[in-house]
Amino acid sequence: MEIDRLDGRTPNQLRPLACTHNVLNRAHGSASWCQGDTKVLAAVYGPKAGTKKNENPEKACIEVIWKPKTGQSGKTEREYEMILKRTLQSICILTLNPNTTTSVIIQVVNDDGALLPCAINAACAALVDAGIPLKHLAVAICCCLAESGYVILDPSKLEEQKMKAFVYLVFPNSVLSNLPEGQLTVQGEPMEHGIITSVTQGAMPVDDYLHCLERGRAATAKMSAFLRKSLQPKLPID
Amino acid sequence: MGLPDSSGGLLSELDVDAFRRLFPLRFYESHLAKSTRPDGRPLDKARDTSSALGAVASADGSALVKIGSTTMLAAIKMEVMTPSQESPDEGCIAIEFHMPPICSPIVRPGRPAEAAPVVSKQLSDTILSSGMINLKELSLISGKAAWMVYLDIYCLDADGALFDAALLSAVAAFSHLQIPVVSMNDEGKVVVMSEENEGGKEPVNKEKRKLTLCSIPFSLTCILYKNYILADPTAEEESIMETLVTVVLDSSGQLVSLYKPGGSVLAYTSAIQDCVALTRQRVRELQTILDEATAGMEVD
Amino acid sequence: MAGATPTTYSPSPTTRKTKSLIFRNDDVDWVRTDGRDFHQCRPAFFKIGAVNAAAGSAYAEFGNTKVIVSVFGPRESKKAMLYSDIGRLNCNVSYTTFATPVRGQGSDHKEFSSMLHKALEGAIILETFPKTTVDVFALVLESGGSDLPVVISCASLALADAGIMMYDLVASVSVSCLGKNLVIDPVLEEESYQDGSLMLTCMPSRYEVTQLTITGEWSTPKLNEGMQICLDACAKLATIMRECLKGPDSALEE
Amino acid sequence: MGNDTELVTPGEKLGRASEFKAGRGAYVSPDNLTVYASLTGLRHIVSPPPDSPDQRPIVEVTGHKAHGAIPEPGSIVIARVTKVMARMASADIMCLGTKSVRENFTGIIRLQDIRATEIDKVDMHKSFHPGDIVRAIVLSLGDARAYFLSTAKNELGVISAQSAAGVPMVAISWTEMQCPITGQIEHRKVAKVGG
Repeated sequence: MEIDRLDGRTPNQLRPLACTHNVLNRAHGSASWCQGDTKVLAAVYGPKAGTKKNENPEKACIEVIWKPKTGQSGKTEREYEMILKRTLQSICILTLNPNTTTSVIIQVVNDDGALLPCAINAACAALVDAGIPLKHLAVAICCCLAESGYVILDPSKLEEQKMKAFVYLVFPNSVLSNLPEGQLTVQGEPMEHGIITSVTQGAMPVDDYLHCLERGRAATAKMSAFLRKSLQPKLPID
Repeated sequence: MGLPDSSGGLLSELDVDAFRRLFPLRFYESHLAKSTRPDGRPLDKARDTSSALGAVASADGSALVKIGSTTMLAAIKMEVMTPSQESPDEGCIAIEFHMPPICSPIVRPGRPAEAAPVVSKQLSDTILSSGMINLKELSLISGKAAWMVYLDIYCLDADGALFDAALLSAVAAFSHLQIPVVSMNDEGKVVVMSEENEGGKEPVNKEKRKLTLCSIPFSLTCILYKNYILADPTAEEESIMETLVTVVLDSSGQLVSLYKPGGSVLAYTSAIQDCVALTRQRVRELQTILDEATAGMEVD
Repeated sequence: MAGATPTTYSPSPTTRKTKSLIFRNDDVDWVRTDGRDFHQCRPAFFKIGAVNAAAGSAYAEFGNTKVIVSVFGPRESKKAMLYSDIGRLNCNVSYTTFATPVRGQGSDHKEFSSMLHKALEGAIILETFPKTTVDVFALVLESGGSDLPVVISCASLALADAGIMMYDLVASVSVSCLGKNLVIDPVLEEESYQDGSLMLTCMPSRYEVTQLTITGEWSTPKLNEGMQICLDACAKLATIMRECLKGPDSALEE
Repeated sequence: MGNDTELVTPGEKLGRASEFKAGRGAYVSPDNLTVYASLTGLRHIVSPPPDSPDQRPIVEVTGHKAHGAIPEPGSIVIARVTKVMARMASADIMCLGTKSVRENFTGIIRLQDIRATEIDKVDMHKSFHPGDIVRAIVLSLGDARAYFLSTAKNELGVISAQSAAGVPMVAISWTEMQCPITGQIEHRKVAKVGG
């Protein structure tokens, strides 16, 4: 049985993606990322040396500051900051700039569902724009589960509220490589199938979660192609 | 001879605890290779867990929970509120997780632990989305008065797996909760019935002294390190091998949360399934521990 | 769930019972709510080593008053501190939100923090840990009256458990003045009706007072009586504390 | 001399000052009359060294976990270098002697305290790198921020370091360490092992 989506999308269809980088002059790197009406701005400052607090002689340090659209930061923002920080730490090559701090500032412009995945995508694009050394990119997606176990991707705010559960997933982007295929698998699965981050809300059968994983992976392949394309240097005619 | 030795010779002079401090990963790897952990546990075994109900006399429900040396004290205080217009027949639950300076050398007064608000949020999300508590049971007088449940969880000793211990203490405190019998006084305020102020008033919640807890959530946190999975990590293990996965299952086997906030190790489907299987096993252990604690209370 | 929390109130009766109902000023024969004699303390229970994450710790339970104290250090002093040839003591006392009959904010208790500092400072041999700081953090789990004296005694046990060198243990007891009577180790209710209070902290085996706090109006003979009662009670309390340190929980090496 | 079965706690009398000298875990009261315990532990009496002019036996309190050790002048420490600047390096003290400390203490090694000889030729960046494990001696309590450390002895200096490739290097001379994988040689103030 199918569920009609309010905006007429098919279950697997993502909202239109838009990514612009270098949108801020004073930041070392920045990007804005839109998925439909959800829009997030990310700015990166750093790596800066000598901000004593969290410095580590062996690793670069990343700090994330989450600015909500309106009002004060609360527990939700603290949690998002922590998830984002740990997600970004896992894709950055931290050993290259020890004793430094890189700040990532997230400004929510508009929230129409899948906010955290959208922010992760924005932060990732901004890190590339700032030239921070990365192991690979991260691609984030939201899967929503209906009562019947039906999965829809990239929900709007209204869909998020109506559904019984949702899952935020972050995967590495698919790797373009000249190596034979076999080199890039881990435990029989391609590297890009490994989960960097998973956050869920609402109870669901375990099998439905595994189903979300499959659908999420399929969708992130498309998104990583988009991300790669949008990060390529623009031709002057653009 | 004049030339310095290789570093191996020098390090062998160190005490075990000094070596552990200086080269924590090498120390752990030598244990993991033997499928064991420094505290003697197999990789998939959780620490000894205990739960005692009714630890706080001034609260309406309370529990003291220990997982290894991680200790949590949870207490519930019931207050009265006017329900919102959108849901006139529902009460509310406010959950706060505290890390006072006594619990860990990294927490200082006036400089709260970074983890505390995150665990608070995680607990609220888990408890509210698990459907364990029907908020309608917290209604007193439709549209007029409902219970506001303040659940405060204090970490008294922090040694890893804070969320798991906090969730268990929260669940235990709810199972110990005894709702006070109240009545409406002349000023329209809800007050506790006692011998002195009864005054012939009818109690408004005679039958609702206990909450019905359905599908109780239980959790297990695991560390992913290389191909190893370590259940119920200590604080030291969490700080050395930083990829954590927390799985929450309810008593009927539904997945309430699968939480993996980043970390350098990627989780593949097989690892996820292993963590879920370990959690299934742990849910049964925790259910038994909780049942024993409640049974112990009924005997008294 | 809406972002803002609605205003709530506790259904427990907050209006105080009239004082005369419990303590009749001129009646010498009233009975304390827990049936104790005026000069009898609540049974004291101590346990050391309650918090593994700390260098030393202790738990104390006097009736419904329950506190935990953790000691950290000696460790590096905060960066902003000036150099010091002797060690520093840093104290903090806070309450849980459910410690009091009506849910509180669970905030720091600044006044108790500084009083705890003053009560302990004189008993610690600060010269043995130059430049570094010993942190003493207390959490009142449940407030049942005489909170500060219980915190102080418990803190001195935690310091002993941490192996911090001290001239002596520190024991503390308070008395409330209710009309003509002095009642020792008052519970919350008695404290709320007291006309005056006296808290004495001492090093029992050296018979030295480290802190004396008096509120309300006291005649000299009353004051002497109050101090003597406290000194006697402190000596007894110290015996219980020493037994705890020598008990099976003590951290003696094999 | 035996008598080590009696358990004492801080403030308990150990004996008269005229008969005993206060040892570890004990102190003499200000009036010079009584020896008291300052720690929990076993009362223990030891004979004074035969050449000591004071022939009173020493009473001490032993067996209790004393508080965590703190650095004092003359202690040998093991520290991890955190930052290398032109004139000094800062390091976290992680072990005192062969025992680990619960929480780190900050130390600094100044340029003039790295080597005993040819002090003017020492280059900070050719001596230490962030992340190196060094053995050092505490020179003094230092200033408000850090203990002053020295590596100006043969047996002091870097005892473990990682190469740029991320593997532990092997010492090949007093001033050089080599990466076993890449063969690259890096400069350090290397500590001599054994004796």
